[in-house]
This record gives sequence, structure tokens and C-alpha cells, in this order.
Amino acid sequence: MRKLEKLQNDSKAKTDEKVLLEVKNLKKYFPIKAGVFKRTVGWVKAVDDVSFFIRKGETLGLVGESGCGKTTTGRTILRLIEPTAGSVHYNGEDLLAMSKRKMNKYRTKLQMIFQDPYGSLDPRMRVKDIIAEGLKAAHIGNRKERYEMVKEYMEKVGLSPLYVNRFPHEFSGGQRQRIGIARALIMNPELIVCDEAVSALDVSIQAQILNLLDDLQKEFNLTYLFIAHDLNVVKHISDRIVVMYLGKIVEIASKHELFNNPLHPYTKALLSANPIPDPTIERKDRIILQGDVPSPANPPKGCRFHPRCWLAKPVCSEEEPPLVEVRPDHYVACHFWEEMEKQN
Amino acid sequence: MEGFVKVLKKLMRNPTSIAGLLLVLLFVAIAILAPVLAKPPYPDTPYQMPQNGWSSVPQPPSHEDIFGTTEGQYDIYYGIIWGTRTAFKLGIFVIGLALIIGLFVGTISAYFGGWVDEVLMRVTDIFLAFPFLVGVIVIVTMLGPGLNHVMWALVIFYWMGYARLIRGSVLEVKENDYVMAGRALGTPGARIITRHILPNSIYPILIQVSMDMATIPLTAAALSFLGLGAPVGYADWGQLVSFSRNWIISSSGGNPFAYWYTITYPSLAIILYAMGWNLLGDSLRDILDPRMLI
Amino acid sequence: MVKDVLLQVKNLHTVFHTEDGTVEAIGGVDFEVRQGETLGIVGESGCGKSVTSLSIMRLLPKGIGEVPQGEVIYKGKNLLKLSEREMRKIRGKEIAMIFQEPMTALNPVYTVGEQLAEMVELHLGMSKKEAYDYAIKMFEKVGIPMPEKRIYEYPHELSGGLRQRAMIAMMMSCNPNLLIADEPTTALDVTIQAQVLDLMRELLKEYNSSLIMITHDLGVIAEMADRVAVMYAGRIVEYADVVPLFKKPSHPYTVGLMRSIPRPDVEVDRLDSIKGVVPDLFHMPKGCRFSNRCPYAIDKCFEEEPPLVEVEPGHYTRCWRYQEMEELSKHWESGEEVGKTSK
Amino acid sequence: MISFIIRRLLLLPVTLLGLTFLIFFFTSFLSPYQLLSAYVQDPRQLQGANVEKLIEKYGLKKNFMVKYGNWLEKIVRGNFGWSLSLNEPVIKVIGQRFPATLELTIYAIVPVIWIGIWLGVVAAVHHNGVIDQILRVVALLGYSIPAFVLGLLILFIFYGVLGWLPPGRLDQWAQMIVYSKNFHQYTGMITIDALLNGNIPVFLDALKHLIAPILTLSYLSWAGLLRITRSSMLEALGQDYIRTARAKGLSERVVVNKHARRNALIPATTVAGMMFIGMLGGVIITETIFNYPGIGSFSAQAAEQFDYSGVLGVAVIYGLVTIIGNLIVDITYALIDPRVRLG
Repeated sequence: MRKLEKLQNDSKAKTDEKVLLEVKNLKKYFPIKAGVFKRTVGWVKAVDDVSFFIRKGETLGLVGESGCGKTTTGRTILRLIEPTAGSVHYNGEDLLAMSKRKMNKYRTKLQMIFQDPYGSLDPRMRVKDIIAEGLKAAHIGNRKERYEMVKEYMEKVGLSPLYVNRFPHEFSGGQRQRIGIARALIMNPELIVCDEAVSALDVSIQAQILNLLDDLQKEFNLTYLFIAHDLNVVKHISDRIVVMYLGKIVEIASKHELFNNPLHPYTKALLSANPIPDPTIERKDRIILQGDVPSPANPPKGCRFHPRCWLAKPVCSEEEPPLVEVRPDHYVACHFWEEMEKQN
Repeated sequence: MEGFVKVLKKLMRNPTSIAGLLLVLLFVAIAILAPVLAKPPYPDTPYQMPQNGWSSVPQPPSHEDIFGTTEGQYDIYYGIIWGTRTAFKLGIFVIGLALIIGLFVGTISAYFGGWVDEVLMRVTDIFLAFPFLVGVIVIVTMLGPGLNHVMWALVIFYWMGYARLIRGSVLEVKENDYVMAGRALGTPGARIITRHILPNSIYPILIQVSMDMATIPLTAAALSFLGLGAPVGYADWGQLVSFSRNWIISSSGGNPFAYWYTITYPSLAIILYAMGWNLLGDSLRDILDPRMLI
Repeated sequence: MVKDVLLQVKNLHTVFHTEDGTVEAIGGVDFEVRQGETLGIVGESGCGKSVTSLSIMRLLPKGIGEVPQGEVIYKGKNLLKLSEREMRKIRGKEIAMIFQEPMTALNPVYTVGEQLAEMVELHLGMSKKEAYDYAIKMFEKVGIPMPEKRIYEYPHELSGGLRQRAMIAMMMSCNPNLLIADEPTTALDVTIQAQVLDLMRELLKEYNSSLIMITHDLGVIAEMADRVAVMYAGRIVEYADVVPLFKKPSHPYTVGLMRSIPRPDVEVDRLDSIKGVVPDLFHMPKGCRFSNRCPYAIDKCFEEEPPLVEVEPGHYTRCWRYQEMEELSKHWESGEEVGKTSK
Repeated sequence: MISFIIRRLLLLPVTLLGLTFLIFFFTSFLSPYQLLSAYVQDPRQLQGANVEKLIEKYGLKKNFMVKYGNWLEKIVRGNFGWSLSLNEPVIKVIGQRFPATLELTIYAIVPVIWIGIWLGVVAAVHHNGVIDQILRVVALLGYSIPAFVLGLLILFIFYGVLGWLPPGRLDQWAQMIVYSKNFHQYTGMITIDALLNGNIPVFLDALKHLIAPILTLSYLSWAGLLRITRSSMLEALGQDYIRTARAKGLSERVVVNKHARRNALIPATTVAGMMFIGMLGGVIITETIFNYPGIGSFSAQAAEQFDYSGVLGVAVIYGLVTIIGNLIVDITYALIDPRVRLG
């Protein structure tokens, strides 16, 4: 129990830290082309008016099910996909308004770790070239210096520097993910976007990587945006959690607040659907949602969750609930969050 | 490099691929050693087949002409040896140029997409609208026959296959996360193409090149056979076969096998040469299954 | 009340003939499935859990996978000794199977209704018309909305959740005694997973069928299984009823597995991880297959492979030090390979 | 789907225009005198003082676009110029010879589709077995023997040695009948016309003359189709849905012939269509060897004799047939693949 208190104190301390990255009204619409002339007949609103911020040194978890726009959000922030609208302020400067040239300078500060440990490493490049790719692009150091740095950072992520000349296929999934981490870390970044960084790994390896990310955060004072679909992993690593549904943010809160007092019905359903590895716990209160997630090309009017929501009232199908701060640092987008609180 | 060693090792396991490799190496050796194997009587014009007399009737193999002679007394052995060089010359020139054009068009089309892709692919479609041989015939007719014209004509109507192949494989490679990772690290577009995309699309091209090393000389030979390719007397397999045409169907009712050597030797050379490359390409296709490469 | 044993697997071995030589994918697997019960098989990728199920169904890739030894006793018959024709009568009708990826497991060029109908035509001798009517009924049963329309759709027109429902409808259509589900919810989102697991539980109860649930997810195992077999590198390392397994795991691998997953109900500062990686099939350790990753390994572990012994009634484990495990498991040295964490 | 077809149809004129432009572009190497025969259909106009006037009229000394425009206008009206090699209007030559070529290619492609696909399925089912290896070598041989060598060998054996299969399209006596007034030419394809006229001997004679060219023309194609079918069949057989089909208890015959073949046929159909189009080009060699009076032997002859108008005309016809053929292939593909059809 003492441990728990300590943790809560930790996250409190972090609330005083300054905001490192602020995302405002971010939108990314993908056109749907059809017809004889391939004209745009509609839009897939993958990310639809999303706003949140990340404090320096914290880990912000971003959860949601497939197609909710969490990966697109991560990629848009780094301008790997050009956004439709919105702004991303990093240390006060809008990344989305920058010229590509200037953005490339900022890229060293903002790095990314990818999901697929097989697809994200070029199979025809040696480990040393993979890890040094960013240094080379940013014209940091000469060949010899870069080589030394690569070896140093391989050691930092728990890989033997003897492997510098190997190819990715000679490594296991966990080791490949370490290569991906070294590639990001060597740029000396402030913020790392971890896009499903452990979901492709076996559970025993997943723990190794999560611990490594944790250690590196402490050592280098890193800030993480941790995107994942696995609630348990997100809960373990994050300080605060953002929940997305169908391109929208439905709730933001610190992890304890979110797990103990979810104020959005979707969050609650998500938590209750999450299987607990303990056969003695009977889940009598399990909420099983009806139906599928609607298509982001044609989202429901009003609150996007209303067709599957057990609390839905007529107003939900007409009016879109705004994301409001209902408690300090707890944001929710639901008309009936008070009712939810009573249920909890 | 290590990848190539692995491919080579796998090639050595299968008897058919060993056969292919050996055949190709045999022809490479013949091409290189041509001046030794068949010493040209006039060193300035080695591709001109020497004529031993002027009789129109082919002569059977003898001590002097070990494969016999064609009509007009061209030495078949000499023609086959130097014809190997012709075949390689054609293959390397045509495939090399077609590949360069194809790489250029295919990569640009796939990498930039949008209207660039649309326009380039429509142009490709137009070139593809000709059966290959017809396109070549049009050009050869307009420019006049000759090996050089044939080569250019082949290039003009051969690059589209490569362009489409490369476009397809670049599109596939482009989807990989390592390309996105390269962009996240700030790697410039040109370097992403040369470092990430092209090296990873190389294997399907390799297979195609191997197959085409068989196809191109065969097509050129076909044109020679039609009288549209190499000039009379030029060492070329297709021409040797066409010389036999009037002698294997004995109109005079004589022994149909009398002139067997006129068709047998040149045909064998063509078939074995094509077989070698095809076996090699086919084995490469089996080995280089993209799913097994990662 | 002890229920009848429906399926008994004895000393099952499976080998694969690969380009680089022959390897043993599973060696000496034993377990049993009782009528109406769920057996969970849990393990990481490459542990042989899917190979086990394919071996039971005799669906190993021809010429590559082979079962040189072992018995699969189903209702008194050894399935491995049946002729192909007899085995076909078992597949689908008596023992059905659900796969991980419902998109690729359904044929893209036939409608989902057709794929269900051809099965009941075969096993239940229905006419085409009856089979399609039956397909509508089954679709309704698994909660697919508008079944009379859906049966005429192709797999790619359905969402992931509906595809898996269609798959379940198909595989339950002949009322099988045993269903083998190979990671049936891994490709699905967590809310859809809850729906599908719920559905499976209901159907199993209704049909009194048994289930072999193959998964890597301990949470799913805890929810679904009555009995659990933990597999590691081609061996069953622990085999017990679900509650004792979670409460008193007696194999270091099971202990490590449970400690390395983040849990929603327990808060830890740092996860315990299992050091190293699963050895590949060509380079198995000589003794216990877990010895090179085990924090408690002693000399004997590297020399000799432990047998599967009964620790308590119905609880089996494959470890030399099982008697000390309760004490040992209080301390876990994950000792990650290299790097600063171990400095 | 419909918009896909409309899109392709709208692109058709663009492609056709590009095609004619490309063909005409190559005439830039010709002098106005050489080019003139492509504009006029009457040989008398090509003599004497007329020539300069005509060159002026068609702008043959002016810029490229003027020449091209005038030529295109003639082409659209069906005037393809005067063939110097056959001394007939090009359009008339094509009209006479195109049915002959069509007859040959249709006879060649039909058995190819049956044999090629069947053998491909057989090879895939016996993957790496003896049959597969034999078929592989035979197919490779097909790829390696150029048509002109194979044609000559067939001619040598079946005509030179055995005297069975003569070159040409008909024997002398049959020609007399076919070109007599009593014989009504419905289609220009002699086998069909002979049947329609009830003249069996002529039918048999035409068939006899077709056998050798068919063999030459189709060998390469069925080798190619065999390979495509084999590889797409192998790919289909490796898919998850095949495992599902087996798990349903379906017999191997149904698994192969229903579930795998339907998927494999989608690419095979496209390839078969393209082969048919490719054959129209392949006939150049075959027809020349067997002295078969079709459009292929005409193009070779025209090229050899610098019959510019003839070559231009043939190129336009070939391009037209290819483009329309490709369109049909694409639409067929979209129709048989449900993923495209509904996408």
C-alpha cells in the first residue's frame, strides 16, 4: 500500500511540470474517392478535433480500439501525415505551421518507436546504419563518431555492441524493438511517441521492453506519448491516460482516477471488458457492449458513442458533448457524466 | 552481399538450378573465349561469318567445318560461337537500357503517386497496346533493318514491363514502417528511395532480368529469321536457323534428313541458352519468395 | 462429480521437416478434455500450442509436419490411426475448429452463407435449401443482425467481430462435441472480444460441448478455462485446474509469466520479466528447456530434463525444484540480459 | 464497379489517340514520298505529276501535326492507304486476312485454357512431386524453344518427313471450292463457313492445315498458363481458408476443386485473356513459317518489303484489338472477383 501512495505522490509532483506539447483542435480527414473521375465523395474523419497536452517528463497513454484514430494522431503530431487542421505547439512553437525544412531540424527532439519490430527495420541495412540513420540525416558527427555513438547507445538499450554489423533478421523480436529504441534515443530527443511499441511482443519480452522504457525515461528525463490498445500496459506505464473513440477524445484523466472513477460510459465498458488474470474474481458487473464500432466515414450524429450506450437519451443523438474539465485534470465528453459518477 | 551468398547457397541445393547456372556459365565462357574458340579470319569484322566457297548447297560436317555449313557456305560452328556474343550483347544492351527507363518511370510513378502516376501509367499503357513484335516491326520498317535498329526498337517496346514491375514493388515496399521510420528521422526523400525502397525491391527485378536474358535474344533471333534483323552473314542464331528453312523440307522428294545439321546445331544453341536463363530465373523465383526473405 | 473424458492426448510428438533439417515442435504432450469442460492451453509464440491442435485434427501441412509418436483418443478411438475418410467424418462434425484471423480463415470468393451451408449439407445431409435456412438460424443464434441478408455477403463485407461470429456459427453448426479455438479473439478489439467470449460461453453451455482454448492471454484463460496446460518450447510445463494454477503456480515459467504481465488489479512499480528469449527449435538447451532463462536453475536443470510430476492431486509440473517453489517464488531475479539495468 | 467500367471506357479514346500518335511518330523517319502510300487507296494516284500535288495536299512537307491530322482523318474513315507489297488497299487486305488469323488464334487458345489450367492444378496438387517436376521441365522447355524453331521442327517432321500436315490454309482443290460462287463466305473463317455450307471435306481440309500452326502457336501459351495456374494454386492452397475447409471435414477433392481453384482461377483468367491478345502478335512468326495467309504473315511481308502503309495499318489494327482486349480482360477480372466487384 505504501508503494501506491508513493506513486500517487509522484504523479502529483508532475502536475506542476510545464507543458511540453500541446495539441489543439487537431483534425485529419482522409478523402474517400469514388466514381468515374475519382472525385472525393466523403471523408474518413480519422482524427476529428482532438485537443490534449503532455507535460514534461510524464507519460501520456493514448488508448482506444482499432480505427479510433490513435495511430493517426501520433503520426500527425510528427507530421508523418500532414494534418487537415489544428496546431501542435512544442515548447511554444507550432510544428504544423513550420516549413518542412525547419520541421526536419525539430525532428531530433521528437522521435518515434514503431509497433512492428519486423516491418520497422529495413531488412537490407546493418544495425549500425539503422541506428545512425537519424544522425546522418541531421549531419551529426563524422562516420567514426557516429559509429562510437551507435555502440554506446546499443549498450544503453541492452544490446551487445558486438552486433553492430548484423542485419535485423538475426535478432529476436524483443531485440529488434531495442534497436528501434536505440535509433530514437541516439537523437537525444525530449519526446518519444511510442506507437504500440510492445503490442507485437510476447508477454515475457513485453515486460523487458516496458522496464527498459521506464529506465530510459528516468535516465534521460524523457516524455512519452504511449499509444496502445492494451489497457493493462497503458495503465502500467502512464501517468495520465487519454481515451479515444471513433476519432474523438472521450475522456482524459490520471490513471488512478480513470480506473477508479471512469466518467464516460465507453471508458467504463472498455475497463470492464478487459479480462483480469485471476480466476477467482467473478465479473458480475461486466458491461457487454452491443454491436460494432461504426465506420469513421459515417459516424453517428451527436455523441459518437450513443448507438452503443446504455445511458443514451435523445439529446445524445443530437448534441455532441464537449470535452470539459469536470474535476481537476479530469476531462470527459459526456452529457451524463454526473450519472456515471453516481453509478461508480 | 550476405543476401547474395545465401541465395547462391540455396541455388546449389537444387539440381535444376545447378543445371541452369552451369548452362549460363557455359555460354558466358563461350562468349568470352569466342576469339580463341573460333579465330576470326578478319580481326576487324569478327562478327562476319567466314564463307568457305560459294556453293548454295549446305555441306555436311567435316574436319574443316565441324558443324557443317549453311547455304552460301557460312561456317555453322563459327556462327554459333560468335552468335553467343551477339546474344549477350543484345541482352545486356536492351535489358540495361530498358531497366534504366523502367526504374526511372516506375519509381517516380509509385513514389509520387497522384496525377504523376496517372499520366505515366497511361503512357505506359499506350506502349503496351502493341504486341511486342508488332511494335518492333513498325520501328524496324521505318528505320530500316539492322541489328542496331532492332536493339533500339526492343528497348522502346520493352521498358514498360520493368516500369510496371518496379512501380508495383515500390508501392509495396513504400507501405513498410521502415520507410515511415526513415521519414521520422528526417531522411530526405531521395535517400529514402535509394537507401530503403530500391534495395528492397530488387529481387523481383532480378528474376525478371534473368528471364529476359532468355527472351530478348530469342526475339531478336525471330526478327532475324523474318529477315528484319542482322544483315546477311552476321553471326546470329536466328539467321542460321532461317538459312536452314529451305533445306529441311526437301521439295525434291529426297531424304528429308540430308541437311539435319543446318537446323540442329543452331536450334540447340538457342534452346540451351534460353533454357539456362529460364532455369536460373525459375529457381530464383522459388528461392526469392518475398515471404522467406525477411 | 467427475465428468467423462472426451479427448485424451497421450505422449504426442510432432516433428517438422524443414530445409535445415528435422525439428521436434512438440515432444510428449499429455492432457485430457472432459465433457462440457474447457481446457486452456497457454504459452508464447512458438511454444507449440497451435501445432498441438493441428496435430489432433491431423491438419499439419502435408509432407512437412508429421506425428511420429503418440495417441489422440477420442471416444475410445485413436484419431491418429483412422483412415483419412473416417477422419473427415470427425472433422467439423465431432471436432470443429476456429482460427485466429477470421478474414483469412474464410474463403474470400464464397458467401459466408455458402461456406456454412456446404458444411451442413455434408455432415447433416441437408438439401441446399434446408442448409441455407439452417444457416440463417445459426447466424441468428450467434447474434448476427439481419441474418437472411448477411448469409449472401462475402467475408470482406463483414466487420471483424461479425466475421468471427460467422466462423463460430459455421463451426457450431453441426453441434460438435469438441471445439478447438486457436486464439479466437486475438485479432479483435477488447470490447468485441468480450462479446465473442460471452457468445462462446453461452453456446458451449447450450450444446454441452467441450472447448480447447488456445491463447497467449492469461486474462482470457482465467475467464474461460476450467483446466489449464502451460506450454513452453514444445513441452507442457504445468497442468492444473485453473484456480490452483493461478494461486499456486509451481513451475518457474508459469510464475514468471504471471509476474511479467501488467495487471489491472495490482499496481507495481516495476514488472518482473523473464530474462532472455525462447530458444529456437534447433538450439534447445540440453536439460530443462527453461533452464537458460530460469532464475532458480541448479546444475541438475542443465543436465537432465525433469518429468511431469503430480505435485498435488490433479496438479502437474515439470520442474526439479517444485517442492521449493512456494518459497522460491517470493523472490524473482529477472536480471535482464545486459545493459544498464543490470549494472 | 460501374464507375470503374465507365472510367475505363472514357479512357479508351485517350489511349487510342495516344496509340495512333505513337505509331505515326515513327513515320518521322520517312520521306514524304515514302509516306504517301499511307494516304491514298488508289495506285493510279501514286504515279507521275499527281505525287507532288498530293504531298502538298496532305501537308507531308509541313509540320508533324498537320501530317498526323490528315492521316488520322483518313484512318477514321477506314482508308488505310495502298499496300505496295500486295497491290491492294490495306483495308481490303486486313478485311480478308483478319478472319483467318482470328480463326487460328481461337482454335489455339481454347485447348490452351483447358490443358494449361488443368495441368497447373495437377502440378500444384503434386507440389514438388514427380509430376510437378516433369511438368516444370516441359513448361520451361516451352519457354525456351522459340516459335520459329518449334515451327520449323513441326514443319520438318509432319510435312518434310511424314508429309501429313501441309503448309498454307487449304489444298488447291479446296481453294477452288471456297472461292467459287456456290460457296458462301459468312465469317471468313473457313472451318465455320464450311460447316455452314455443309461442306465437310473442306472443313476437314481447313482443319488439317490448322493443326501445325495451332501447335506452334499454343505451346508457349499453355506452358505459361500452366505456370501461372500452378503458382496461384500453390498460393491458394497455402491460405488459411484452405485449412478451414479441411477442418470442416470437406474431402480433398472439394478443398482443391472448389475452395482453392476458384481463387486460383481469378489470376489465371486474366492471364489467359492476355495470352489470347499476345497470340495475335505471336502469329507473325507462325503464319510466316506455315505460309498461312493471315494478318501476321502480311505484317512480316510488309515489313520486309518496306510496305509502309501496310505496316502502319497492321499496327493500328493490332493496337485497337489489344486495347479493347485488355479492357475486356480487366472488366472480366473485376466481375469474377467479389472483392473487386463490390469494392
